[in-house]
Amino acid sequence: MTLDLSVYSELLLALLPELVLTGWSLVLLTFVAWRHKTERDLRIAGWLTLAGLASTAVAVYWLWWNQTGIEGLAIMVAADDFRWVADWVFLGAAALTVLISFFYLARERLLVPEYYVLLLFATLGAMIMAAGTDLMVVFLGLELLSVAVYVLAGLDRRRARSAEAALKYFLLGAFASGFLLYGIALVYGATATTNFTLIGTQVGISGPSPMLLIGLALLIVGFGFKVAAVPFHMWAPDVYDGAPTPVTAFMATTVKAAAFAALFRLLITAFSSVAAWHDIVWWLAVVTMVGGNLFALGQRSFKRMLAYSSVAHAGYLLVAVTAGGSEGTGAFLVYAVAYTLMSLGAFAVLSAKGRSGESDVLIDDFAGLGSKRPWLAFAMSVCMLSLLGFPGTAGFIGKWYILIAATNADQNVLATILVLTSVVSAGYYLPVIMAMYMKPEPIEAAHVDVVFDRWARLAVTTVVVALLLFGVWPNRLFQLARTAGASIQPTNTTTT
Amino acid sequence: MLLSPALAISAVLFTLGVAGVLLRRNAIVIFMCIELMLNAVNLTFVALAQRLGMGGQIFVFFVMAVAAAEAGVGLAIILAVFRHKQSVSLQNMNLLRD
Amino acid sequence: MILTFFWIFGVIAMLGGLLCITRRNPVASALWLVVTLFALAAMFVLLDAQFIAALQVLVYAGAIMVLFLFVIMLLNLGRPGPSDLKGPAGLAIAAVLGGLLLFQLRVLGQAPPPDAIQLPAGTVAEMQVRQGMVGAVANPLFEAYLIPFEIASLLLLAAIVGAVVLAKRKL
Amino acid sequence: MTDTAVDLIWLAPALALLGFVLNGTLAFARPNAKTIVSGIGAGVLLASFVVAIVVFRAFAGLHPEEAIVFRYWSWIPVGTLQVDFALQVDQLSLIMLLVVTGVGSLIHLFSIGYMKKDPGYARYFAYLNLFVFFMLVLVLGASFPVMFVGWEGVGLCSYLLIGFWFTEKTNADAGRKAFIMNRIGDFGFMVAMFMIFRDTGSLDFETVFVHAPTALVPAGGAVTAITLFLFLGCTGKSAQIPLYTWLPDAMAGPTPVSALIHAATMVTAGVYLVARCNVLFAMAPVSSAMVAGVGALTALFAASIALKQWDIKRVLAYSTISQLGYMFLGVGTGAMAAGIFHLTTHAFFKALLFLGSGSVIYAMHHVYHATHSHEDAQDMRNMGGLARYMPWTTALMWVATLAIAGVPPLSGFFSKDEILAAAFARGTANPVWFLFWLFGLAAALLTAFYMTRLMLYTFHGPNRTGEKEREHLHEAPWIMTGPLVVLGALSLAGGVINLPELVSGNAWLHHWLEPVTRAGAALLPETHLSHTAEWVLVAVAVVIAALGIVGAWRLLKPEALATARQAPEERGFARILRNKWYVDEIYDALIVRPLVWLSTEVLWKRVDQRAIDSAAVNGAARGARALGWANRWLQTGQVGVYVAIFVVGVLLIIWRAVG
Amino acid sequence: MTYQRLVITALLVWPILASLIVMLVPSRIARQVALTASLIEFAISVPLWWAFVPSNGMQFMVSRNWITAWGVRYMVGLDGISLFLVLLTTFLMPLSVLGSWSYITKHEKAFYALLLVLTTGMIGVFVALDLFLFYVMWEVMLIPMYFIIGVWGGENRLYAAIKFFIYTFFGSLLMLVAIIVLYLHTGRVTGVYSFSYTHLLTQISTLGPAAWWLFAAFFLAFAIKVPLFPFHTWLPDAHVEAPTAGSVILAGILLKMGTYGFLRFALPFFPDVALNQVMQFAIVGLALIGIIYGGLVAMVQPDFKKLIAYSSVAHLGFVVLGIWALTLQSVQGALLVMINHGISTGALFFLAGMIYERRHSRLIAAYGGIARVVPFFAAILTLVSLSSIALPGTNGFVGEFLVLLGSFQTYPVITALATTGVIVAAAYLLTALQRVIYNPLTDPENEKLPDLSARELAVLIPLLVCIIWLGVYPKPFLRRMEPAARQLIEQVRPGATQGQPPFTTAEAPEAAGTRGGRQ
Repeated sequence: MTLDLSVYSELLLALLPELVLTGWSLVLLTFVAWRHKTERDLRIAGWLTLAGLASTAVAVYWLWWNQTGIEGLAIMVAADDFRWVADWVFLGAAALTVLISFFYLARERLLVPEYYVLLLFATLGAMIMAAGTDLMVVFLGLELLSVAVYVLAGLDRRRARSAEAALKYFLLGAFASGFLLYGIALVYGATATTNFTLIGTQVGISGPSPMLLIGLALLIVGFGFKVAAVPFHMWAPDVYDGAPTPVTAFMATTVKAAAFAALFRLLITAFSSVAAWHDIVWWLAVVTMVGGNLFALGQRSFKRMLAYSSVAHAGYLLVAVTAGGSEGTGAFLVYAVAYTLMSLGAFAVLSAKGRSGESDVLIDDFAGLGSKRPWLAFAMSVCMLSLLGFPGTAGFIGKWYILIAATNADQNVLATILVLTSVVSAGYYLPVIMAMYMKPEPIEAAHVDVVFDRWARLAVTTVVVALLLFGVWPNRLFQLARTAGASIQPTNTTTT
Repeated sequence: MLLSPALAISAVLFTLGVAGVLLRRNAIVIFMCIELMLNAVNLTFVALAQRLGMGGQIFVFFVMAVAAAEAGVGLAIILAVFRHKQSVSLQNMNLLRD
Repeated sequence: MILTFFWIFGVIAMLGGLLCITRRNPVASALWLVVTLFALAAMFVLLDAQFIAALQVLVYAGAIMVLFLFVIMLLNLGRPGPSDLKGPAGLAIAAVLGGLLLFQLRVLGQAPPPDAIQLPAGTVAEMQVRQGMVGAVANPLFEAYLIPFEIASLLLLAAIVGAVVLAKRKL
Repeated sequence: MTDTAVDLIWLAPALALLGFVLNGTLAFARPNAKTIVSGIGAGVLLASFVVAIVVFRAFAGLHPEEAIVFRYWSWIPVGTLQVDFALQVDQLSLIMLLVVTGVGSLIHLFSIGYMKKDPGYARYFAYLNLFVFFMLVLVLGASFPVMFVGWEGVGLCSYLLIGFWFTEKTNADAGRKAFIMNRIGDFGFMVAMFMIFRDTGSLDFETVFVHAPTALVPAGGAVTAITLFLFLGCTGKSAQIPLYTWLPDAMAGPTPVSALIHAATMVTAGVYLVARCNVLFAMAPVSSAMVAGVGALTALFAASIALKQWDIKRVLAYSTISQLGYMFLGVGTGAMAAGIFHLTTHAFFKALLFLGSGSVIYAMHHVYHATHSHEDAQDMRNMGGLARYMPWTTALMWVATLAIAGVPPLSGFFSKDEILAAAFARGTANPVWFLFWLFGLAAALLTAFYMTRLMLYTFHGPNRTGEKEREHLHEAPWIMTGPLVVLGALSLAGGVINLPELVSGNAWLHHWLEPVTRAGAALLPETHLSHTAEWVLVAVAVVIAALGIVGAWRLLKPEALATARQAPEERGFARILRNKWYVDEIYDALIVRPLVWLSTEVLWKRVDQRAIDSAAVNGAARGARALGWANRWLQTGQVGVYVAIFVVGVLLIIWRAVG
Repeated sequence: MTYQRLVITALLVWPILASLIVMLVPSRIARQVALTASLIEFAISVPLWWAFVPSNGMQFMVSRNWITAWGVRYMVGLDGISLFLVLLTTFLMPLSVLGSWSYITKHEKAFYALLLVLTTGMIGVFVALDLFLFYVMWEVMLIPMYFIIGVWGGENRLYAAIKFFIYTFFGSLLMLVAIIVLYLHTGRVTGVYSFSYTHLLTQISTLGPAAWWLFAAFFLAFAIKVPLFPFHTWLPDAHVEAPTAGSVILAGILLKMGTYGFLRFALPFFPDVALNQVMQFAIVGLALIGIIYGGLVAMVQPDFKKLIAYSSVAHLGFVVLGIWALTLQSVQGALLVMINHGISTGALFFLAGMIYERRHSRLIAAYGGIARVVPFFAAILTLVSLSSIALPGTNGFVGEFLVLLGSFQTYPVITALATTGVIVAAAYLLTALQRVIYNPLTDPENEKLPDLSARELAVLIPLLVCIIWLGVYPKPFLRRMEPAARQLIEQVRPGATQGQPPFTTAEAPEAAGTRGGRQ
């Protein structure tokens, strides 16, 4: 199915998933305005959210199934496999977040059904970012996502930490938006357009000017902030720490993946002929991997450790960005799937363990979990090993793919740094396993309050099964990633 | 004709915004400095729009929308923080740290 | 002539910005920012963006800054805080980093966009004459930029919901 | 297959192995079944001896000019390296076979009495049988590796038997020392094997010796290196300078063990090896001179130490070292037959001396046991005048003493004389041998002296055991004295096997060994001594021996001797001799301590723990963690810091972008 | 033929299945089930001994698509090199289970299940013919071992476990990059992207200078595993802290994965680098240092298990020396030393564990004079020690002799120096032996030590049988490994085995005493 975006009906079709999700969020908003008192309301809102996510996924799948493409220039939005796969990642992450939110909101007495509305808006923003082929769309998608997540981070405003997290995230986020925006302005100034393809064409013709390069640099800064790349990462540990754990999980996965998705599309379609960004991203990747891993090593708080670990993983993904091309994009998608799963799994288990924001859960607090809650400990172990990139888990496959992409792009040094920093990461992932299995619980009742409802259990089970399944049998995932990766192409500058 | 001065002024304003963020501790004032940065960008857009077409002006329109949205959310957050700390000074935002 | 005016407003804007970031009193800062915004609005007019200039005055200076001032007053911050400004070290850092940034951005003033993509001078002004001041902005907004426009609406909705969530009395 | 009794050769080691297995089992199952154990232990040896005689007769009947090799199974077959588990019967190995099984049988019998009361009786016989097995493998092995099996195996048994009474630390130490020093020698043996294989492509004796003259350059570096490394092996096993220090300590083992392993058989393996490789040594004159020189020096050096030892067994131990030196002088000179001859006669009289001293020690132990005294049962200063109580032992010991001192016509006279004559003769071709000969002569003087000293202090003069103890002194039982008598007879008449032509003998051993030594001898320079010269040499030797005996008799005063407890410290040179030239101390200070210090302080604590582990490995981990912790200085929660770093990042990125 | 087709897969799958079974049965019968399972595993592997045809090269091959996008295949097979390592693994596993019988007192199910998973990992490493599969297996075995050390280990177990893990992980990840580079290089040249061992071998000559880096990465991974000085410091800690079965497997099999890697990958992939003069001497020099250094440091260890650990460094030094010497004798010797070390050091660790169970001390100084109290223990310890110091007649000798003899042809001086290792070996092991079982019995606690039980004897006797068997009649082993060793050497240094007659034509009389030599 090929769509002509200048025709309204076909434009609507191209935006079907976003429209479905918008519709659902409005329905949900209406419901919330009407019923927002009890836990039951909250649960219903959650189910509505899940339904919304599911129907959106169906819409995505429908477009995908019909091999939707765009005729001519992709104005504002694209319709390609990359978008569909990315959408699924966001939707899946959001759905898993919802599953672990049920018991969490109830336990923390966060009877705010608007939470789900904001979650849907954030997901919508992420989808818009992945779809956007115009800096304007991407910017607005980013802001939609950000505004929703600012609020989500500060949702538990009874806790000072949550509010503080929201403030830090907001201030720094807005600050970074300023840079992103300036970058957009400069790119616009250098190319007279904000459309990716047209930028690519224009850059191909006129070559890089200082204005364009500064604009590009500032764009990378803006995205670097969102993905928490060093040195723009410093908000991440604090904000992850302070935000409610399911929100943290969402931030670490969807927000990051969305920013990466947009970055990929932008760099490949618009800036493939500009060599400068390779160098920038190369350094960014190195610093992020090294920094994230080293900083995580110094952590005793589990949640902060995961925060730094997510910084490190952003570094790995930046390697995929550096590698570029369809291999890099494919690697990104596979890794994004794996990372989303394992990161969500880890945060989910943490949310079961913790109380009031889980900021006080130290790695050693998991001591003895292995004998008291073997399945939970097992799930956590699988997540940790996957984060470590251990064979048999999806994390390994993802890392392998990134390495292949990097090596294929002759980035052997980068690949080597990646694996060396992975070794460092063993220094903080393993202690978690060590604590769970090799240390006795400090007191008999150390783990009695670890609660999990069946939906969270379902989420974690899904995560674990998927991690192991993709770890052993990744063929299907690869197919998706490869076709999706091939679907964004550098702009052909010779024809125009 | 006006483009170069506009870009220069906008760069100065942007830098002033950044410097303000670096210089201040009051969350609200920092937010205002960020608004200053956005306005500097707006100036760039408008100046460019004069030469490159309406796209720049449209963008300024959206920037204003974004600024409004951020202002709403941001000030709400600042209020929420103030409730806890009776202060909006970032110096006191030290619960979350390594 | 235009250029002179432009520079006058530019200097005002820059001075306003400088004072905004250096005044101890938040209210003073806010008011200096308003000065800058007005100066910018004036520059927008000079840059053939009268509609945007109007919006600037209405939305920015009018609505957003009032909101700021409102919050400052609400929180009773209308006098210089003891620690609003950082000490000499902070000033030095800000000056150095700002200076460096400006130094790096200096090329922007010297390197205009390539001529190939520039419209002939006066095209925008002429279009505004043809379509009307509002129409020149509104037409593309509802055609080419429809999607961003709708997204902006969602953004505002999300912001409203968020502000409500954060501000409502009880959770 | 020869279809004669020679084919039974495998029985000899197999019987000994069987004895080991049975006694080993009994040691665990029935440690107190002493009758069965002694029956098996001595029985298998006697049976082996019978086999040896049968094989010897059958072999002699065949008059073969070459060795008969029995290949049993392919042991290490890799490419060109084809090591079969094969035994080789030839003139040389048969002589060794007879000596080992013959003397071995006697010592086994002696042990039945000597070890009667020991709780480790079965274990003792198991070890002894195992020793004989390995010794037979050593002498019968048809290739270097098979010989090496025996070579190390006897070292193992020596280790086990020296440390037999392992609850005494000194005994266990002595065993370990013996093994490690032997290993140093084995290192030489192994390197020699590698070189032999490299140069000749084989390790079978036959092939090597046939190929050696063509594959190796005579007097070349390769053959010299090979033989020197082989000789290093010999110095370990046969206790020559510089690796001799283990042997005196080895006296910590039961005395029959000293007799069998550390006098009669194992320590002569080195001599056997040189004789076996006579072709190689003949091709390497430098090595031969080295062998002879080290032998001569050792003979003199060890004899000098023996002069001032008080422990009866230690005197004998140094005597053994000294006599082994003679043997090496012989084989180094190229007089293979003379060396083997001395090996044989030495086996007789030294076994006799050890067993005799064993009788004495047995008696002394008995005495001290009866009176609950804690005196040293082996110190000669505690003995004296034992002739009255132990007439048989005394008489037989005198026979052995005269034999070792080289008094004609006892066995030792002929063998020693032959070696010295050969050295002198070689001296006519190469004057350095005159020096060796002089050394040998001096050693002979000292030998006569210290042996007479031993006899004098032990058996003559006043008795110093003490009043109470004296009444318990008596002769050992017959099972112990019996073997002494047989050995006495052999010491007395052992010379007949190789009576020189000078005294109209037929030099039987010399001719018998000819098929083995011929190849080597052909490569040596022709030397000849006139009859007159030979007679003069004989006369010199006799005079020297007489001088030593008489000198000792006249100079030493057993009457003036104080018991071990009261004896004053020696002074001056005597003290140096008493302390064995301080060689142990020197080794300890120069090698052992530095090595242990190096290992502990440098390698382990500094290199391993500090440099590699602490600094590099943990240092890297700690460094990484420290960097992580250092992040705390930035991650202060202060947004201002974050923004500043953010802006720095922006600056850097713009800088990289614009260039 | 069914056996040929299924055996390796069965060997890989059965332990996993069995570990699930172990997890499901009640705790008290876990060890019985595990023993049965490991015996079944052994039974599956035993017919390999006969089914293996030495001259057929790689056999029992299975090849199935796995990850099609990258051309990853499930490709496994055995040749004369891996055969014995697989058999050693399956042979040691039941013994390890039996040896852990009373040592492991908590979480038995998990322990035995992990042991079984470990089996799969180890066998997988030895049979993998696809580098992806190899890498996966190489890593997979880390986790069970990590748990075995970390959960059931001694006092300092956490440190040891994480050190073991990170050390190995460090090396293997660099290898991972090298594997990928090799894969892409081969793919670019041939157009066929595959991780297949044989496929990757085809383009090694076109690697150019990159070969150096790739070799370095492979080398590091394997050198850490071996462990070669100076990458060895994880070993003493891991060995000392691991429970008996852990130490046994660690020493017996895991270390062999490193030397196996050298043989299978590092050398054939990068012959030019490996045989570069400087590189060659650097590596052989490290092996030499390992031999001497390991021995000397072992000599002064107060802890018995640490002593054995350092002795492993020395032994594996011989293996590396033998491998790099690349003569038929030395390579076969190295293979034998690998087997021997598994048996002897395995037995030593079993013995150390048994005495530890009685007395709860690993310090040599805690013992002394116990030969009289525990004669069986003393006798077996003596025999095993002798095997470890390569006394002729035991397995240790044949291997070391071949290594040294063969290496001498290539590196005379270094080999001669390495031969001094036999002296050092005697020094450290006999000293320890003396201080444990000889000397005066001073500590009254040692007076009542019970001697070895029937179960413990059942663990040790199979090992003793192997010690003697391999020492006296190693031919069946040599015969089976010869063609593979020859092929490997030819691959790395063509023509190196010329003049070495192949096994089948070698004059090798079989039956004892039936054939004499010429007269």
